[in-house]
Amino acid sequence: MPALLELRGLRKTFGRGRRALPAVRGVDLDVARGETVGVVGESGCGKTTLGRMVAGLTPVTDGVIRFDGSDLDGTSASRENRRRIQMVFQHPAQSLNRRMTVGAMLAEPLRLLAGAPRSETAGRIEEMLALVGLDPAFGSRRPRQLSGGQQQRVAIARALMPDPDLVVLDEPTSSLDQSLRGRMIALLRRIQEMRGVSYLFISHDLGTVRRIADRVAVMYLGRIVEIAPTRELFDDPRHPYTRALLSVAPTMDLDDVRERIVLPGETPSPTDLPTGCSFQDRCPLVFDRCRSESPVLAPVGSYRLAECFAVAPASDA
Amino acid sequence: MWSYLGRRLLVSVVTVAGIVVVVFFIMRILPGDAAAVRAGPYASEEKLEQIREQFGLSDPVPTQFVNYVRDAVRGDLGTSIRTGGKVTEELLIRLPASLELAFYAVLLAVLAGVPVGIVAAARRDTWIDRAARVVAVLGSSMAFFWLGLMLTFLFFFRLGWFPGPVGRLAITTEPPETITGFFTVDAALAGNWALMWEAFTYLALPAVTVGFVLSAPIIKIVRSSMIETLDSEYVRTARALGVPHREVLFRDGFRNALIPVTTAIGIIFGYMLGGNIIVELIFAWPGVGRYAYEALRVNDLEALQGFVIVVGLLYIVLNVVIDFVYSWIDPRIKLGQRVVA
Amino acid sequence: MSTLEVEGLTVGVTRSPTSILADVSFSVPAGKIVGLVGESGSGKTMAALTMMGLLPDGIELRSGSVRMDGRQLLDPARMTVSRESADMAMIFQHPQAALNPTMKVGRQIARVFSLQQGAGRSEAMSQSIEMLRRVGIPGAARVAGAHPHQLSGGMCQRVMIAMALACRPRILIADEPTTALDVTIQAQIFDLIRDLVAETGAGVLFITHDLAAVAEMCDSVTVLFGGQVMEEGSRDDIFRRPRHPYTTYLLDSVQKEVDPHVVEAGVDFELVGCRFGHRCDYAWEACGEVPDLVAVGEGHRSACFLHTAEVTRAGAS
Amino acid sequence: GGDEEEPAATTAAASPTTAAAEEAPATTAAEMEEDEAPATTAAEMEEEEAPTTTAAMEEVVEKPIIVASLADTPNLIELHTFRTTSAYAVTNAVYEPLIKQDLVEQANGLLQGSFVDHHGAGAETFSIEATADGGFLATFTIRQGQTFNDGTPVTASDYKYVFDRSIEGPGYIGLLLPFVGIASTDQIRVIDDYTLEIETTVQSPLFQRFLTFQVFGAMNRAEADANATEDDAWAFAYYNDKGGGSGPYWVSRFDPDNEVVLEPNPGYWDAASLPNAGVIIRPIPDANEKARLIAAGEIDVATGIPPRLLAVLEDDPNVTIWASQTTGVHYLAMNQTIAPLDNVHVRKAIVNAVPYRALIDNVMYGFASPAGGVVTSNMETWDSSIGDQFRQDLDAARAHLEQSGMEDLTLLLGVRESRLGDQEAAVLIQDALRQIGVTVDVQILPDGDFSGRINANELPLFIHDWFSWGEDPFYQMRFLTTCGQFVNYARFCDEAYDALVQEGTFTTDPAVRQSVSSQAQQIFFDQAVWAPLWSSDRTSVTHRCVTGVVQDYTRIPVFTEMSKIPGC
Amino acid sequence: MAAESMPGRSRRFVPPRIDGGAEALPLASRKPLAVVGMAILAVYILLAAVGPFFVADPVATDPVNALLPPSFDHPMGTDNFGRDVFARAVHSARLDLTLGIAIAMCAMVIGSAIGVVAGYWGGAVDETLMRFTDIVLAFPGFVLALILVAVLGNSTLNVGVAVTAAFVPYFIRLTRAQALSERELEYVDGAKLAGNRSARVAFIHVLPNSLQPSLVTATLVAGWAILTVSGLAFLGVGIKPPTAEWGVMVSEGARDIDAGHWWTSFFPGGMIVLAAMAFHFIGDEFGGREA
Ligand SMILES: Nc1ncnc2c1ncn2[C@@H]1O[C@H](COP(=O)(O)OP(=O)(O)OP(=O)(O)O)[C@@H](O)[C@H]1O
Ligand SMILES: Nc1ncnc2c1ncn2[C@@H]1O[C@H](COP(=O)(O)OP(=O)(O)OP(=O)(O)O)[C@@H](O)[C@H]1O
Ligand SMILES: [Mg+2]
Ligand SMILES: [Mg+2]
Repeated sequence: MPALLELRGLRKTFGRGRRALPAVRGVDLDVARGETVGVVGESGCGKTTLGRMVAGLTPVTDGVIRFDGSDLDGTSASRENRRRIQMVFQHPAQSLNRRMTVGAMLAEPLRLLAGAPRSETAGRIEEMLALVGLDPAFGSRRPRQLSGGQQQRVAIARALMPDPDLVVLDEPTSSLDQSLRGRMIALLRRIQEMRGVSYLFISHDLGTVRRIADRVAVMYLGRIVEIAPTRELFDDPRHPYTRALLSVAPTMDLDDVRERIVLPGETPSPTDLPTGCSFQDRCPLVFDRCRSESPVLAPVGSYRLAECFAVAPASDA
Repeated sequence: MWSYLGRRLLVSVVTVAGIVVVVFFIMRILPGDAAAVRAGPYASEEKLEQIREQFGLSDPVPTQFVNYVRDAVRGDLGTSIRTGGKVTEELLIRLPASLELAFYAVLLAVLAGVPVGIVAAARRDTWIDRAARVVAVLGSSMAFFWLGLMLTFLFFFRLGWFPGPVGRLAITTEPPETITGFFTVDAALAGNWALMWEAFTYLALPAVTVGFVLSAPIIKIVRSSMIETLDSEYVRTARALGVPHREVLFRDGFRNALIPVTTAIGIIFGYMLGGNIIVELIFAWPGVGRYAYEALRVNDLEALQGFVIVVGLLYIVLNVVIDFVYSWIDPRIKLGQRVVA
Repeated sequence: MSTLEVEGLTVGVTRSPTSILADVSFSVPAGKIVGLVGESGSGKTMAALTMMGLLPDGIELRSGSVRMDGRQLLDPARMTVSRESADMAMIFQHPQAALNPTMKVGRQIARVFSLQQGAGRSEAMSQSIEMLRRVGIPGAARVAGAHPHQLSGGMCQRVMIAMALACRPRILIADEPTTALDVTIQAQIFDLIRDLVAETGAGVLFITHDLAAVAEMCDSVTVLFGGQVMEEGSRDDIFRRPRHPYTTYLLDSVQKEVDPHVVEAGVDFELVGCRFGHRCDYAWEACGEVPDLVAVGEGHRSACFLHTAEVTRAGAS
Repeated sequence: GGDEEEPAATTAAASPTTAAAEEAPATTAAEMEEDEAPATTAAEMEEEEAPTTTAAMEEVVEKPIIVASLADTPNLIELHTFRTTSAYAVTNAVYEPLIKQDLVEQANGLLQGSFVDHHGAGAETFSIEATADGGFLATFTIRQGQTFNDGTPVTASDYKYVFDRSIEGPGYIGLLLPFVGIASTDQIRVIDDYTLEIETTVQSPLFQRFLTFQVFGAMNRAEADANATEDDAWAFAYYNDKGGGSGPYWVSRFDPDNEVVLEPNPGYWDAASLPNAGVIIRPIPDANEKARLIAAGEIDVATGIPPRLLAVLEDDPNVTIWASQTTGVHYLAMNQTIAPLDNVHVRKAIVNAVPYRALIDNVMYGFASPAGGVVTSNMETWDSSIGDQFRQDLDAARAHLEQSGMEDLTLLLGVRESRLGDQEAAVLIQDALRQIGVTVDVQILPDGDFSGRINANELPLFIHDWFSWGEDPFYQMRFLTTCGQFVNYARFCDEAYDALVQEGTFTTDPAVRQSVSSQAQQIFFDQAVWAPLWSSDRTSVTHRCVTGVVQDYTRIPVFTEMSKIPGC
Repeated sequence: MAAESMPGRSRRFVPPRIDGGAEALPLASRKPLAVVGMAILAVYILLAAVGPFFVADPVATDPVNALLPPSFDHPMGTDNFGRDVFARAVHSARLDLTLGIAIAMCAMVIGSAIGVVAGYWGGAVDETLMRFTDIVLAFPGFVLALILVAVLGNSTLNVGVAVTAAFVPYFIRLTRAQALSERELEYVDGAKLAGNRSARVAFIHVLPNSLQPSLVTATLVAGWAILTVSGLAFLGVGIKPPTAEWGVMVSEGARDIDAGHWWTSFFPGGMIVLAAMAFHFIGDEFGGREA
């Protein structure tokens, strides 16, 4: 059975000519039904762009998005599939229309996408509010009257309203206080259990991804450099970038005696990338080949891939 | 940067072209027969026809337009029906008067508005700030014509401190030889200090009238952008590092507040370039504003058209200049990405 | 011995009964990194600004004392901290925003040298380039001639640190110095701060909401909630032996599974009594009073009636 | 046309040639004949004194320079296309016509142009004879020795040139000539260098007056030809800002917004008797400023000062106001083809409601006399027993209104934008009508729009004015109030009345004229054709030391007699 | 639950944000100038609404009592026809306020609708619209209004139309700028995902959120509109004497001033300025933006 979402060679370049900025540079990724795929990477590596392309908010430069077996292009069939892909954004306050009541916002997708009759909306809104842990009375409030966590719950409720199969979660917790993140993640997991939706969970926070994702993809400069089941990735990172990332991520474990790999320098600008591996300048394992050839994702064990000549030499295969 | 400049000029050309088109066609809608104006009341139909012929008024409008544009490109904005003179020349003769008034008015507004705005921002929410804001509101709510009238009443009729509203110099005074067209400057260049002083006394009331009104937006913008910069994190940093108050206020605060202030001054000056019709009328100031008004009263299309085009041009030139000033003030702005206030 | 001691700091909004900080005390010894941790809005930044004498308009210092080596810095007549001889410097959360956009970074640092030592223009400039080198900026001379917008966030933070060091502070206040940066860059900055502490022997007040960062960086920790100190102690005390319900809650919400359907209360806090009261699972009548900080171990103090009134509580429940 | 000078309205009409051109773009030929007529004083003035030349005959060692400020700006001084009153004054000082009016000194020292007697100017002598064809043959002997300001001698062909130019050039002056029977350039003949003949096809009483117009003053033909271009055969463009004729002055500096300087022309035939050393014309838009400068002696003579200010100036010992009554009329017209003004009682109500006295006192500040009918109070045959009945009587007005059966009337009253006085009058009329229960909606219209709408019968009520060239009662009645006349804007038509006018026009018997006129005036009154508002004075203002003020049939200052009392 | 027994429950307190905390304070101490403005405006509106029933007829002349200085009977004196200046000023309030407010509203509605189209759709639509507003803004609004009245003809309605047209570009600019930043906010994407078509996103979601600056600026514009209308009237363009209108009155009164009769122009002009100030106090306090 094909995956629910299949991305093949997905690319996005903003602008053109000398100012062309390749934000996503050829991403292949599958998300199965009911699965949560985490995408991590540092700021500007293209996570959001990837998510927005999947949700249909950013036009694709090149590559294919296949959803439930059919290509998502401009056709009416694909438009129907779009309904089944929803998205939750990073800033809860910004992602809600500040002049609309919660109820009105939740009613929109019902009427516009699902074509639900007016009589049904009230009930379904109440149901949904309950699902995300909000009192029905919240229906008449406006975003300003809600706390950050409550706003994010409303945003989640709205995304779930048209009964989607896939929800793109773009850093849904990073603007929330740490004490609230745990709750939000628990809520998302609960919903997944009940509704069977798949998540594409985008975050730059490894700790959060670890708690929700089944598989994790690590992005660097617009490409996935490693993808693996969560536990394996965290226990045994292969790609040198993943390794460095994991080694320097702070933990509360005081007994942790990891060897810290502090990467030198900074991420190069996507507008002028070196030839060869884009990680070459910061990589502790760099060797000649990395400067001339670009690696591609290659298997580095069962169910996992990495994009590095040093750890997955069999890339020509 | 050059490509930006090129693009900018292109846009300007488009805008000017747009102005020409819009103005030309608006003018064609103006009620009244230009030929009749020219011919006077005794003209027969034949004579009218003759005049229409002579001035090309009987051509189809598109032909008239093409001819007009052709001449305009050569700097010939046509002939004033009212005076029989060349519009370009007449405007150029009057422009220095308007510019001199605009210059001193804006200068006054800046000299008064900037310090007041800075003090208001630095002493936010104190009575000084309140007073500054009331002054600003008063300024932006001021009717030019009333202020001019009242100033004249008080300082000319009642107190006699300043000369009456008769233009740039006393009727009996010979103007200085034209070098810049600014009487104050030309008089100074000629070493005629008495004349320069006289020119200033005649400028005083109109310049104060306009300057007062213009100081309002400057106070407001200086105040608000100063508040914004003073609240900024880099000002906090400067304070945290013990930079003295004055330097924080001016080097960190004002320098960064200058961008919106420049925009404001630019816009204001741009508006003044067109000559303030009301003030020029009240003070009998022989500038382009009054020229336009008189042209409008008698349907002098070419003169009016010329006026609008010249004002538009000046405005656009000014905008390009402001762009350069921006990039000088703010290194973040590579020409082209203006941070709009 | 203690370098900086803050006691009983109370800060509020002018002409309003609200206090943003209520009786906050902590100390920063030389050569140590002290963490100040708490949720968003708990008053961490306010505490720092108070010590720097930089409270914004509309916020007033009501009482307290700030002492450096036993010397009172707080002018009781004007209720401001005079920073003149305080030897404190501060770095901020958004490094790019904290630098003057119209001034070259070299000049900005040089200005501090001129101020501190009355150094001449060119001398200050060469000192500033030297300082840039010291904070690990490659091509320091070139960077000195750059404007802040031409530098990355990590670079700007280094420049900020260089500026702070130019003051030769005995106390460095770092207000969330890395929240705007990527993990790999954060690791670099953390290393830099640690090195500087070792080198200069300055004390650091490290403000953050990230418990993991605290665990990694700090020698001791003060936990703030709603402007009140909840608990303070060494790193081990806080992470291994938390005594205050809030600290426990915080640690749990990051590490443990939580019930998603508990509607979080946002950052609201009580105006009277223990500010954590209404979110506290153990709250009872006594919490209407403000609990004192009591010693619960060697150098470990916590402000909760649970410690002082075990018996009463038992009776009440 | 109007006969009032109002600086705020930029122009007042002046003479047949200047007219209210700026504000009245679309006046038609039919109107122009009468509209805007020059006028000399009525007969009563004549007996006073014999014509003399000037008051300042004796040589004054140093001649003063006269500073003048007129009602507007002389920004175009080409002889056949200029259109402001001050341009009239400039051209009048620059171009010398063949003949001029004799000047009659009045008791107050004012020199009034004579309507009847003329003397040679550019022509040393002239004779006018009737021809067999019913026209005139006029022969002019051009003065020898007079030159243009550049030294070129003036010859007959320079005079012919200006007539030819009027007739064939693109200016509007040529249109006047048919009224005196000149239509073709062949009628102007150069006999020799110093003899010019003009033959007309009709015997118009206006013929001599026409010849006094400066627009028929000699133009320097050689200069004009040299500056003619293919497009512009008559050198119109060249003369836009230049003025050099054979008249007493030439324009030595032309900067219309600042000053126009007239310097004496040394080649002028009468240069020696010119009592001043030149004239500077300065535009001063603000009437108050003008008045102040006159009082201070900074300016010597000014026109275009509104009555309100004249009233203030009367008390100023430094200022002399020269005012003389005229036969012109300002009137409130009621278009009788528009309901409810077709109802004579409504008209009578209005005529009775108008505050005649208040208008003269509060709008004209006494610088006007009661008009008293279409035949005005200063005009021959005016019947005071009828004319005096134009008096405000609100009770009578209400009674008429009641009789008319109309209620809640709302009427539109149109006034011209250029006429401040009319606008002020409208305010008083508005209030007066309010008091009898008629609402008046005053609309100030651009002059062109105004003429358009009265021509199209769209304005029920409007204020207009008239100044007859003929200053003749029947002439006046005929044009303004007989059936079918184009300028009969009130559209009054009464056969009996027309018959009376017809009779009066062709009789020379004063008694018959008087009785016929009275009868017509009675009909005019009974039918309430207009409310005749006032006859305004002709005014100019000088500093007290100025002498030699001339008021001819225009209201434009003539500078040739003007001087200042030495040491004053 | 323990929480139930918590004391001070009712004194729950929202974190004190700068403005949020201050909301507790009455408007008068938070925005004193706005309150002053509202008070003045209230007086004006009262004057305009019921004033005309209490004062003399504005056209009633009384030449005998012309040019009387302010007194108890004539609080603002009389003009040269003996008309009561106060009565005329009160009647004028109705005309000027109505025009000012109507112009501001119309300009705002039209300008914001166009502005949101430009800002939200961007691209060629935006470019065209912006070029057009650039052209319009390249000449001073007053001159534009003057020319438009000349083109349209003199009538009160045309003055309204012309002045509205002169102010529309401000609102286009403002709304466009706001819409440009609004469209980057996540709620716009949220709305798209909720099934809104572009037009609906633009007008139902983006427009209301982009209106804030325009709403505030509209109060400033109301003040400016009054200034513009009366300025035109002063020049004798548009509204003309003897209509009781402030600008007309100043223009009429200007003729008296040299003789020392200052009140005929002083008071109506003062009314104009005060009216504009009332609007500007309000707009200013709520953060209205200049051009
Ligand atoms: N609309 C756009 N136009 C031009 N460039 C864009 C646009 N959106 C994103 N980019 C650029 O594309 C790159 C990837 O951006 P993206 O927002 O996808 O990163 P991200 O991984 O989500 O980062 P973050 O963690 O900061 O959210 C960045 O360099 C960004 O500047
Ligand atoms: N200028 C101000 N006026 C009034 N209240 C303010 C002001 N600045 C901050 N506050 C309030 O003071 C409290 C403490 O703010 P502070 O910035 O110290 O929090 P913080 O702990 O640094 O939070 P964060 O983690 O978000 O930076 C907050 O409730 C905030 O709303
Ligand atoms: Mg992102
Ligand atoms: Mg903070």
